[in-house]
Amino acid sequence: MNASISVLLFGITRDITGQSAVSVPLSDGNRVGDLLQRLQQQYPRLSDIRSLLVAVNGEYADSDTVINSKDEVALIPPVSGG
Amino acid sequence: MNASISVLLFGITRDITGQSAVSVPLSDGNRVGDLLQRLQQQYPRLSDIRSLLVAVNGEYADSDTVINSKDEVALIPPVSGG
Amino acid sequence: MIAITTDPIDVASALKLLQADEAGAIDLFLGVVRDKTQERSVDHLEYEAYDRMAISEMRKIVDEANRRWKLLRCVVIHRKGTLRIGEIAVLIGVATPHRADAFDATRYVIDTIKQTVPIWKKEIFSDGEVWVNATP
Amino acid sequence: MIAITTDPIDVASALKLLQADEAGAIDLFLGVVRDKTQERSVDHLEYEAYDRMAISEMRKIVDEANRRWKLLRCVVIHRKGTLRIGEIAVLIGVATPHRADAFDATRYVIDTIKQTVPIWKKEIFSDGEVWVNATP
Repeated sequence: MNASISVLLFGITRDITGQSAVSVPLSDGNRVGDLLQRLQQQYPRLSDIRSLLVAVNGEYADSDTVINSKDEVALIPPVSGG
Repeated sequence: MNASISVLLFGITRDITGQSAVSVPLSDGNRVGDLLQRLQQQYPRLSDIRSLLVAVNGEYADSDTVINSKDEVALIPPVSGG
Repeated sequence: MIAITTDPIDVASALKLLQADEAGAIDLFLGVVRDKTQERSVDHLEYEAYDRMAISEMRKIVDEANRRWKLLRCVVIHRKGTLRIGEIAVLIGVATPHRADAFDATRYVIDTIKQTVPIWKKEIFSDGEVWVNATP
Repeated sequence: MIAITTDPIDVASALKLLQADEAGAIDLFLGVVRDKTQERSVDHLEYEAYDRMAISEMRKIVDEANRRWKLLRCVVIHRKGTLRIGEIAVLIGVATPHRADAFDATRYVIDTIKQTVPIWKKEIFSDGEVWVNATP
């Protein structure tokens, strides 16, 4: 079964894509690393960012983390709060 | 020539002497160390204090500092501001 | 108390939240929008947050500070939206019995916020704009 | 601004004095009267100062902090007289471009005030009183 997942975008990633969320096709068993690769193919300028992390359900996730279709997924470019 | 000098007292030294200033006989060439000795003879309980410094004209003074009759002299028991 | 807000940060209210009879020391850190970055004149800043995650990451930081220093009170308020020069972007307040703990905890909280909390700022200059830290 | 006052310390006014366009960080330390010392319940405190010398010693401390860290603004206000639990005895405020300097300078100022400035406090308990630090 193929589904797709909506990825929340913030900061420079929102500027690069021109959107605050993008839909990414997702296969069963896809991992954070796969998602990042797919997004970087779709938006090559994401590779200009100093580092790019992924949060799954509001927690920083390893590239090994499996993503399920109900997860809330977000791209986290380098933070600069404070 | 003999004169006397008024010594300002604060904190525990004011409580021990019961006064906010005491007059101490002062000879020409008397030093801070002489003053302290004289005061401790007059008020033995001053020796109970952890440490006793002397300020001359608003500055911490060595025991060698010569006191003149026009100087503003104060006893400085251990500070505890803040 | 941990919050993200679009309203100006009110130091007096934060101070009230920090009061405790056992408190001998309160340290209050304010991160303020300054007029220059690397000699470029800043017009204003735009802050953006992934609110849900920012709150939970700030909660983790405060919990860890509590474990290390046993705080009596801790307030963290981060603002988002448009901020002008002189406005407060972040307030950290810590109350402890003794002062060393208040300083150490406040510093730990602000240092760690800057490393892990998903909040982003864009500096807007007269001739351009940049997401801080985003590119090498 | 350096002051000794018998009035309650007003944090909001101090904060106004700390504002500067180049300021990115403000650290504000408040020393507060707490309800206990070594498990003895404090009723209130009496602070006394050798005003003239206390001001000049605080001035020396602020000058040295300025030499070490290049402060944009610095406010030191010490209260004297009768202070109840929860009241602010001392406020140190420092504004700098970057936060490490604000923390370091604030801590230096309060640590040094406690060592050299001729101000004394007496703790009044329900069953006695003691000049803090005065006797071994």
